[in-house]
Formats: sequence, structure tokens, C-alpha cells
Amino acid sequence: MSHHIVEFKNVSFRYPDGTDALRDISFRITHGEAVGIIGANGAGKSTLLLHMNGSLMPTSGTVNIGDLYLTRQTRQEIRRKVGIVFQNPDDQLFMPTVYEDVAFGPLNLGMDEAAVRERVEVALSRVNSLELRHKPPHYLSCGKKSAVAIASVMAVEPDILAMDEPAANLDPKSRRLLINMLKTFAHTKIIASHDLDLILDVCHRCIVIREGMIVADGPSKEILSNQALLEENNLELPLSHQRD
Amino acid sequence: MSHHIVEFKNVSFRYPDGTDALRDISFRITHGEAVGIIGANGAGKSTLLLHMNGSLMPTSGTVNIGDLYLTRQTRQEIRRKVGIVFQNPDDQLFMPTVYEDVAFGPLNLGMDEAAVRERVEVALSRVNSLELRHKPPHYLSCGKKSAVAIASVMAVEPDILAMDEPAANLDPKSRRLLINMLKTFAHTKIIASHDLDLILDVCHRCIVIREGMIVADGPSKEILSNQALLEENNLELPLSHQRD
Amino acid sequence: MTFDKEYYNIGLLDRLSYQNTFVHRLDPRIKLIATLLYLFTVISFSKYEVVELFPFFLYPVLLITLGEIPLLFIIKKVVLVSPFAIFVGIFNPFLDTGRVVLMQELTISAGWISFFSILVKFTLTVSTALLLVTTTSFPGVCHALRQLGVPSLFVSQLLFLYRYIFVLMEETMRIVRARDMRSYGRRGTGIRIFVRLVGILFLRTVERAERIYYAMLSRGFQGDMPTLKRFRITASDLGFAAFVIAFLFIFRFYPVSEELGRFVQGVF
Amino acid sequence: MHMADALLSPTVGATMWACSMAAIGYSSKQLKKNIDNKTIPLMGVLGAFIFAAMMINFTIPGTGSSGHMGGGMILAVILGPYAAFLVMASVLIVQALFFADGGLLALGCNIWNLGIYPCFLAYPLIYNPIAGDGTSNRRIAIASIVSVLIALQLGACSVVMETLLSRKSELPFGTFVLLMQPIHLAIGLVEGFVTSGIITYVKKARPEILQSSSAYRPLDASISVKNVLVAFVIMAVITGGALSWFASTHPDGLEWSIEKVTGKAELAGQEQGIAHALKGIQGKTAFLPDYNFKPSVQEESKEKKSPVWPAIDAGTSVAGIVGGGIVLGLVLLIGFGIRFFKRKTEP
Ligand SMILES: Nc1ncnc2c1ncn2[C@@H]1O[C@H](COP(=O)(O)OP(=O)(O)OP(=O)(O)O)[C@@H](O)[C@H]1O
Ligand SMILES: Nc1ncnc2c1ncn2[C@@H]1O[C@H](COP(=O)(O)OP(=O)(O)OP(=O)(O)O)[C@@H](O)[C@H]1O
Ligand SMILES: [Mg+2]
Ligand SMILES: [Mg+2]
Repeated sequence: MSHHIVEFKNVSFRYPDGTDALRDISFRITHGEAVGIIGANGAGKSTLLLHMNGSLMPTSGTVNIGDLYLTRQTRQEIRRKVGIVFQNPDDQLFMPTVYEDVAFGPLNLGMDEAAVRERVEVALSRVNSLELRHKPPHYLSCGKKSAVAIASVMAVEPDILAMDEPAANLDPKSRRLLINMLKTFAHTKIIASHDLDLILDVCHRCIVIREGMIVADGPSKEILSNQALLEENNLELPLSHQRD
Repeated sequence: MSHHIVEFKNVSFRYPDGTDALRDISFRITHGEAVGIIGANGAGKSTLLLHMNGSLMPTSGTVNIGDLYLTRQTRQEIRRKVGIVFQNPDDQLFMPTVYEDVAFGPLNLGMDEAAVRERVEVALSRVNSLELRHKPPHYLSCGKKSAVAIASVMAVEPDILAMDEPAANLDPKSRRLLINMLKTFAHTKIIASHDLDLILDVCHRCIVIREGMIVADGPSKEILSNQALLEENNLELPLSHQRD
Repeated sequence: MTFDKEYYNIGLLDRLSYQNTFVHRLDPRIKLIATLLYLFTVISFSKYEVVELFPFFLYPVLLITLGEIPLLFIIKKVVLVSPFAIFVGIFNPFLDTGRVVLMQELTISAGWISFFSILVKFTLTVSTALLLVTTTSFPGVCHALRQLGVPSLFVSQLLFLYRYIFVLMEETMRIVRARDMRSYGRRGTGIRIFVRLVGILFLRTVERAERIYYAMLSRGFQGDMPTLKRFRITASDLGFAAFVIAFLFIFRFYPVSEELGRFVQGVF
Repeated sequence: MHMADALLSPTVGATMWACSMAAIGYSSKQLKKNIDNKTIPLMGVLGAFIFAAMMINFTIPGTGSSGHMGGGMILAVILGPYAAFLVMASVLIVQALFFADGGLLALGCNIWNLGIYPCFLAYPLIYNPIAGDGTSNRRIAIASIVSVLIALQLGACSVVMETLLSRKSELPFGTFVLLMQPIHLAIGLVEGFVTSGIITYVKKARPEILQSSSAYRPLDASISVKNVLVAFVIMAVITGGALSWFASTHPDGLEWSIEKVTGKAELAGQEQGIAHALKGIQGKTAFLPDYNFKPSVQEESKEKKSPVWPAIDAGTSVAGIVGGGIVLGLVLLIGFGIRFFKRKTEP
């Protein structure tokens, strides 16, 4: 299916203050792949993800999602296909109750109430949080907030799921639950994270960026065992591969 | 030296909204110890740290720092002895430049300019950030912000250093630098974190809390290899001890 | 520690509003309108009427008991905000010196009566307003506003305001703690530092708004906040409305206290 | 200072409510025409920011109270007047609900006093001309302080007017003004200083925020000085009309304050307006035949400056006191009764 392809061609991006956050990025992710994006603080990971659904538009270069070029016109359609889960669940859960939050996407798609209810319930069940639906997000624990944030993106049933640092601040058990949940999703997955163990667990492929440029792209197993490469990029071997 | 002792006796704390965050906590940390505080999300780790310098006052029970009981009167004095580095460095760096930020504490202690300059330079050198002193903190990378936040607390030369989740959001290299830095401090150190590998690296002793109560207190090596105990507390073996 | 206290107070209020009692289940629109009518009725009494106001205590008392709201909490809040009303009213006894006969020999100045009337009104209005938010979730109030015709743009941003109060207060509390920790009672709490803190908080807020906007875009936001229809007026809503209207009408126009007093006097 | 419900008369409360709601409706409409989608979340989050910032404890010399850091001017500079006004209104609503600061009926007054003046008067007429293109820090500082001061003085003045027109307080106009204005002068200086500090700080750290907010400038430009003045004249006429309407229907209101100010008593007829209307209603409710409608009686006697108030015999007062006591007792009894019953049924 060419549907679920993500293709960046020579994408550059400069923030209005002059920071060159992405420089000439090109890659192609095909259907069903799980890809990790890794790199030092400030390398450009979050900026990259924001380009996948046109939250930011490239300064130059093109982004293709499935058969669509990313333009201001196609942006809305692309947003149905690509769901992004951002780093801080508080920024993502902006509606006053969990239910309304998860319903936000489906309602924007113009679905009717009954269909929306169904979507919301399915999405919340998948992350084991159905019983929270009438709570306001500020009463949820960290782990639950992350789970609901994921549900709120899943409710739109995107073909491609992009996540930014999904496990930060989670306790180890919640992190493990998250990893298991991610493994069960059949979606194309793109995950930016410093948690190399998580990347190793979930992603087959790995893209390393440094100062807005791709410096490596290949199977996770190889990249995450290449100590020299990792160290050049402010990274290190996944902890589970380190022995004292 | 009885100076650097931290002793909690039957400390309980209830947030005014009724949440019992700490229940009957007792422990004693002696001079030069490095103690990890671990537990699930919401177990009460941050609340516990906030008691160490009277940011929160116990609802019942007593906190002793060195020879001082924590009261509203002794609180200011205790704050010179106990420096706390909070989870998010952005919350801590509020002055226009790194220099002024690190100087904030010493100046408030009433030190003269020359002494302050000396303190600031020493503190910044210890975290390898002397060259940043004229930059505004806003523009630093995550890792550097953490380092400066630590320096700003170190500049007061506290006897006891408490840290809440010091490595969250750091890339692996910055995290490693932080660990090495922590290892070189001769202070009494108390670190609350989900990063069990960091705890294992830095702390000899480990306190596990669950729902505001201490459920285990002992050498890190033992506790962090006790799989049953860890799993009961939403934790798991440190990643470096896990093999796939 | 005042910051912490304020913060927790809001938290508690908010938490109470998510209880599940008869009062909490009533339709927010009805509660909102009932509250407004009640307030309007209370302040429509003239400044020399005091005992006529007493029956109106029944409404907050009913809400407190049926809604399982801690009485002490409400009383504390009322006392906390009373200074301005007291400040404005306290001059009445000295300025309005007309004498009032209470009993045969006992007279006081009329100003005391109007002052007392202000206090009673104050207690009634403040506690009823508090009881509205402790028995109706804030989103409920907002949805009621929208259905009552308040512009949806206004309501949407009001909902955002509610959602992020908690997040930003948490954040502010951490910043304030960090400042206090290194101030050593030296009042590093001066106004210059305050400006810095607020400036930083402001920037972070704007950045947060940007992130929220991206999150909204990613879920198909095109400018209109979607809403769910959710309220249906039930029999208990209608019953409540009828009760409130009858209550207000009777006690506004019939001097219950005085008649009762007469009656009792007649008996003895 | 926030106006409180208990000090309001229904007429003043309702008039101000109507004015403020109209302003909210109008601003929403204007904003909707020009809105950038980004603005809605930004407005909401900035509202929360104003709230959080208000709670940072630093004490204003001379006043014990929190001295509401209004924040209206910062909002106007960042968001433009319409959006800023809506945010201020929301902040005040939340304050009224969550802090019982002010009250629900007084909300109209408070939105007017703390929202309209900074956003629609002080910002376009004072801040903008003084600050100019916003490149000079000194001009920003002067503009902030002057505009905040004036907005606050207008607000304080309105609190005084609203209180006096409501006739619940006996404070003479002059005294009240003398009590209120200096406090607000102090608060205004502090707030103006803070406002200018924040604007210059933002200008330095993230200049594009202020620039992007000048994307809203088309709105500002459309609010030319002339338009604002015209709008204010219209509002003044409407308000004046409303006030004189209720002054005639509710004679004690305006005249009373005039009397206090000028020292002369000018009495008008008593049997009019609301009191009259209520009396009519009461006359039709047959089950209260000999109830003597009190407000008019009392106020009448009051205005005649009769030494002994009121024209009710002592027996009536006693009946009132006894009855009041019994009513309160009954209310409490009902409360405890329900509680007791509930405890029993829900073990
Ligand atoms: N809104 C912005 N305006 C200007 N520059 C920005 C903005 N956001 C990010 N940058 C800059 O762009 C670069 C890339 O930032 P980005 O947030 O994408 O990095 P990241 O890889 O996600 O880092 P982290 O691991 O810390 O999350 C950095 O140099 C950063 O300072
Ligand atoms: N400001 C607050 N008001 C009310 N309850 C609070 C507040 N802060 C924390 N709590 C509650 O107190 C308990 C302990 O919270 P605390 O933040 O200390 O946990 P923690 O162990 O630090 O969690 P985490 O790992 O997520 O940082 C939790 O149940 C939490 O919900
Ligand atoms: Mg990032
Ligand atoms: Mg914590």
C-alpha cells in the first residue's frame, strides 16, 4: 500500500528566529515500519515530527504522505492519516474531560455522536482507560495521561502514528506497559526518543540526526550497537547492552 | 559530623485537598551517604524531598537536619544546609544570565561581591559550564540547563544535596556526564528518580516508597535486584541488569 | 505558603464539583439560572431588611447537605473574602444614626441594621456562588453558558482557561518554591525578581500555547471547537426549578419571619 | 478592588450586567471576523497565566490585600483589545466562581471596571500613542505606568459610583473616593512597573511574540482614536440613560448620592418604580392582606431624617427578631435533619 508511506525529500526548516533546525533531510518510511528517531538534545527530532502533518511547513523540500504532497491545501487530509503524540501529555489533553478530549478528533472529522462515542470507547479501551472517561485530565497520574493522550490520537484511526518522547517521566512499569501497547499496534510508527532501550524494543529501524542532518539510517540492531557512532551523537549503548 | 544528618521521624503529610501523600515516614541518613528514593508515579517522592528544606511542613512528625528541628523559624537556616534541585531546570533558572542566577543564592546570603564571584566560578567550573556564564539560561540546551541548575544550588555550598529526577529529558551523553558529576560530590546526596540505572550507579542505599509509606530501605544492590519487591512497586530491574 | 493554600483551595473546590449527588446531577443550566435568580432576589431587599433575609439561608443549607459539601470549607471561604464588604459597610453604623426601637427601651442606630443586612446578604450571595461551582463542574457551567447563548468563542477559551489553570499553577508553584528556596527569608521576593518570574512564566505560557495549538491541529482542528450535546432536562430538574421559583416567590413577598414571630407571641 | 454582590442594588447590577454582556458579545463578534486559529488556545492559556501570576506572593507596600494584578494591559498589548477584553472577562468569571471574589451579579460591574477601561480606553488612547512603535524601553515604561494608572483609577472610581448608586453603603462620596483612589494609585504604580517589565522582557527574549501580535494590529488600527471616542460617547449616553431611568424609578439612588455630595436634600415622590410595582404585585396576592410593604416605608422615614426609625412599633420589631430566630433555627434543623437521615440511610 503506497498509502502509508512517509517520504521526506531534501527538507530544510528554519525557525523564524533564524535557527536552522532541519537541513536537507531525506528518507522514506514504508507501510508498517517502526522507525526510531534519535539524536542529542536540540538535534531536531521534535521539529522533524512536526513536519509530518504540516504543523510546521518545510522552508524548502517536499514531504509526501501516501499519495499526497504536503501543502496548505492537503494538510487537513494528511492530518487524518498521521497522528502525532507530543512529548508533554498536558499540552495534548486540552479539553476539560477525558471523554471530550478523545472525542475532539472524531468530532472534527464530522462524525455523528453515536459513531464518535463508539470511537472514543474503542480507543480508551485499547489503552485500558475506559473508566477514566468522565474525569478531568488534571486528576490523572502521569502514566494515565500518556495513555489517554495516545488514545486521543488513536481515536482518529490514523494510518501513521508519530510519537515524541512517549516514556519520559513514566515509572518503569508504566513504561513497560506502554512498550507492550506500542508493540501491538499494526500502524506505521515513528518514535523520537532518548530512551534507546525503548527504541530497540519497538523499532526495527533507526534514524540518527545531528544538528538537523541525518547522519545514519539503518537497522536498529546495527546502529544501536555502533558505539562510535552513538558517542559522536551524544548517545550511548542502550542500557540493557551495557555491562558493568 | 552530626551536621549532615537528615532524620525523619514519623512524618506524615496531607495536602490541603485531603491527599495523604506521606504516612508515618521514618529514616535517618548520615553524613556522606548517597541515597536513592524510588517508587511508582505518585508514590510521594517529590513530596518527601520538599520536606527536606521546609518547602512543605509535615502535618505530623518531625524532620531533623543536623542539630536543627525543622520549624518555620529554622526553615531559613535549614535552606542553607539543604539544597534541592527540582525536576525541571526551567523552573529554577529565573535570572537574566547564568551568572546572575548562580549568584542569586550567595547574594541573598549577604555575601560580598568578591566572595560571590568566587563561589559562582567554583560552582560553574564544577559542572563544566564556566564558559556559559554570560548567556541567558533560556537559550541553553537541556543538558546545560540541568548543569547550571545544579551549580546554582551548589553555589550556596549546602551540606546536603537533594535532587528530584535529575536526568529526565537528558540525552544519554548528558545523563552520563551528570552521573559522573554526581559521583565526584562528597556531599550527602538524596536522589529521587525512576532511572534505576542512575540510582544503582550513584547511590549505595535505596529507599522504596509506596503510597506514602516506606516499604523497603537497604543497600541498592540488594533492593535493585529483588525482582519481586520491585514489581510490587511498579518498578523493574535496572535495564543494565536485564538481558533479552 | 499563601500560594500553596490558594492553589489547594481551587483544587478542593474543583474536586467537590465532580461528586455524584442529587444536586450534582441536576442540569447545569437550571442550577445557573436558579443561582442568578436567587442572588437577584436576595439583593433586591432594601438595606434595612434583615430578618426577612433569614429564610433564604434554607437554599444554601439544602445545597450543602444534599450536595455533601463541607460546611466549614464554605464558611472559611466566606470569611476569607469578607474584608471589602466589611470595609464598605462598617461606616454605616456611624453615618446613619437614625434610632431604631428594638424593644421597649432598647434602641440602636439604623446603620447597624443596614450593616448587618450587608453582612447577611454577603454571606448568602458568596456562599451560593461557591455552592454553584462546588455542585456543578466548571465545564458544566461553561456548556450551560454556551447553550444559554454566550458566544462559543468566548466559552471555548474559558474552557481552555479552566483546563490550564491547574497546569500553570503547578508550574508557578514550582518556580515560586525555587525562588523561596534560595532567598533565605531575605525577600528575594522583591518586585524585580517578581517581574522576572512573571516574564519567564509568560514566555513559557506562550510556548505552551504553541504546543497546544500543534496538538489541536494534529487532531483536525480547523477553527471551530466541536461540542457534544449532552444535557437533557429530567423530571428532577423540573422539580428543582419549580421548588426554587416557589421558594423565592414566597420568601420574597411574604414576611415569614415576622408572621412567625407574631404567631409565637400570640401563643404565649 | 472587586465589587461585591452584597453592596449592589438590583438595578445597578442588572445595568452593568447588560453592558458587560453586550461588550462580550460585540468583542466576540469582532474577534471572530479576524481571528487566527491560534488565538483561541493562546487566549485561554494566557488567562490561566494571568491567574497564576496573580498568585505569586510579593507584597505591595501599604496594602495587605493581594492587590489584583489586573493584567489587562499586558493582554491588550499581546492580544489586541478585543481578545484581551474577553480574556479579562473570563479571568473575572473564574475569580468570581472559584474565589468568590466579587460575586456573580457584581460580575457585570467587575468586567466593566477591570476589563473595559484597560482594553478599550487606556490601551488605544494612552498606551499606544505613548509607546509608539515599541522600540524604546523608556516609552514602553512610561506608557505602561500611565495607562495602567489611569485604567485603575477609572475602575476604582466606578466601584465608588456603583456602590453609591446602589445605596447600600452610607459612605459619603468624598470619603469613599479618598479611601479608594490612593490605594489604587499604589497598586497602579506597581502594576504599571510590572507590566512594563514584562513587556520589555518579552521584547528582549522573544521579540517575534510582540511582532506576531502586531499581526493583530489591523484590529488596533481599526480602533482609531475617533472611533473609540465615539463609542465611549455612545456608551456614556446609554449608561447615563439607564442610570437616569433607574434614578427616576428608584428615586433614592442617584439623588441620595447627590444629596450626600452637595449636602442638599432634594426629595422626589416615593410611590414609584420598583417599590410601587412590587406593591402592586403584593396587592394582588390576596393571602398577604395586611402586610405593610417595608422598603418604601423605611426609606421614606429615612429620607425625612426622622430621628426615630422606623415607623413600625416595637411590637413589630420584636416579632421580626423572634421570628427571624425561629426561622434560622428551623433552617439549621432541616440541614442537620437531612444530614442525619442521609447518614442513616447510607451506612
Ligand atoms: N520555537 C522555536 N523557535 C526557535 N528555535 C527553536 C524552536 N524550537 C526549537 N528550536 C531550536 O531548533 C533546534 C531543534 O530543536 P528540537 O526541539 O527539534 O530538538 P529535539 O531534538 O527535539 O531536542 P530534545 O531532545 O531536547 O527534545 C534546537 O536548536 C532548538 O533550540
Ligand atoms: N499539589 C498537590 N495537591 C494535591 N495532591 C498532590 C499534589 N502534589 C502531589 N499530590 C499527590 O500526592 C501524591 C504524591 O505525589 P508526588 O508528586 O510526591 O509523587 P512522586 O512520587 O513524586 O510521583 P512522580 O514519580 O510522578 O513524580 C500523589 O498521589 C499526588 O497525586
Ligand atoms: Mg524534542
Ligand atoms: Mg515527582
